[in-house]
Amino acid sequence: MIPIHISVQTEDFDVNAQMQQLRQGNSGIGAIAAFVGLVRDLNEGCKVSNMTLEHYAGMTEKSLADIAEQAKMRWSLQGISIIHRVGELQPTEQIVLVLTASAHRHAAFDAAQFIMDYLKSQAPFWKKEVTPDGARWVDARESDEKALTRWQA
Amino acid sequence: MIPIHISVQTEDFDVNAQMQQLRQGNSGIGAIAAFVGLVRDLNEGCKVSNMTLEHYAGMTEKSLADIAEQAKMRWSLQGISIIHRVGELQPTEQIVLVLTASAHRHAAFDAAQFIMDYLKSQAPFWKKEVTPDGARWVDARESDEKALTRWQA
Amino acid sequence: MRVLYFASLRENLGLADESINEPVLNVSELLDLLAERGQQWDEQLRQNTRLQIAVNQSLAKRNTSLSASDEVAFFPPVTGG
Amino acid sequence: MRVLYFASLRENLGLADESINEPVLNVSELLDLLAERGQQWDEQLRQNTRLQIAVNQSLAKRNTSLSASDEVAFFPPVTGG
Repeated sequence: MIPIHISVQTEDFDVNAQMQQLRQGNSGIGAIAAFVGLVRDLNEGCKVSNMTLEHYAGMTEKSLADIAEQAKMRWSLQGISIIHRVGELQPTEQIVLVLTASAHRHAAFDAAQFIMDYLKSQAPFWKKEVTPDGARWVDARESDEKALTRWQA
Repeated sequence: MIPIHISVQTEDFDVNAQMQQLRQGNSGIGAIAAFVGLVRDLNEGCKVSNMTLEHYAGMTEKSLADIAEQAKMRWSLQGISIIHRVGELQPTEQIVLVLTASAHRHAAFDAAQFIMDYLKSQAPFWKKEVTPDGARWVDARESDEKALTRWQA
Repeated sequence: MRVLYFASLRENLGLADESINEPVLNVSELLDLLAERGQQWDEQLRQNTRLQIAVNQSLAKRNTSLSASDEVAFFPPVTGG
Repeated sequence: MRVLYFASLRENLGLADESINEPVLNVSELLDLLAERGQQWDEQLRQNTRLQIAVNQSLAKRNTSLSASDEVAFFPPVTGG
């Protein structure tokens, strides 16, 4: 049993505090990989003034827990945290946090990347940006779909 | 010119503060990958009560700056931080921090992994562990040498 | 069964969720039924090659079978993270 | 030139740094010179297939040339991170 923490929330998160929680009482962790996704003020050539993140409540948590479970099966991990924010966000705000803890670095790095790749193409979140030309739904990137193939070989 | 921060120090580091410094005034960053290496209380089956990190002062900073420079050339990055501690460390203490900032996640992840792989096999640090059987120099892992091959293809 | 629409689909169809009582055997049949409502429904759902489907909050396909108590969701490709 | 020894080499040779004034053309010649000090020096340095070498704080090889003002370092494989 390793700690798996999943949260879909409107509030911001604190990377230090999350890392501390993941490590709590475990002195066998040698490596923590982290990923933080941020709102950029520019997307596909357009100034972005703010963004709204819609999600499918219930399925998002289930989907993230399922991705974490798959990562746990593939790598020798000692803890996983996934936090994803929803609601209205401004440029430079934090959107997503993934933390993976392991004895050695390769498992932690690979698992964090795996989780982000699956989150990007399977977890039901949708971004709507406000730009000078009005609001628009962000288009899914084909590269995100392709990113999965490296885990399916 | 992207911010590159290199430090070899005895003091601990604060991940939040380092991330904040890296992002400062740049709203084009969409992704930050982070790696934190920690002292484990067990290595190759032996209890570790503490560890001393020796380094080649001068060459360590040069070597880390050189690795950061190579990462900058290979990926489109918006900032790099590498902090490595030296001196005496206890289990669960932080040893190393790598942060890479980019517009998109793949560059950030790959660059962080590249930096760790090169740091592990080229930066002149040496660990000496204290175990119940006495002090011993940690053996270099062959897997760390092999990890470089993926970047040399 | 309960049917949910998200993001651009929710906006274009002007509907977030509804109950469907007609019996349908699978997602394909449900899409045929909804497409009868007019061109917008046909284009946004049945003819939409990028349509994403979830049944009981797990990703599903057009041939996934359905029963009366199921929760079906339609949405565009996801863009979180 | 200045010669430095680190980690297990420093401990096994009982020396952290020294000055060498004899002229040597490259790292190999320096290793030959040091190996003359006895078996421990020969084994730890010249015969050590895992020996790591830096010249002026950059990784180097046995055929790297040397001049009087160079800083040469010998050490075991690194284990930081």
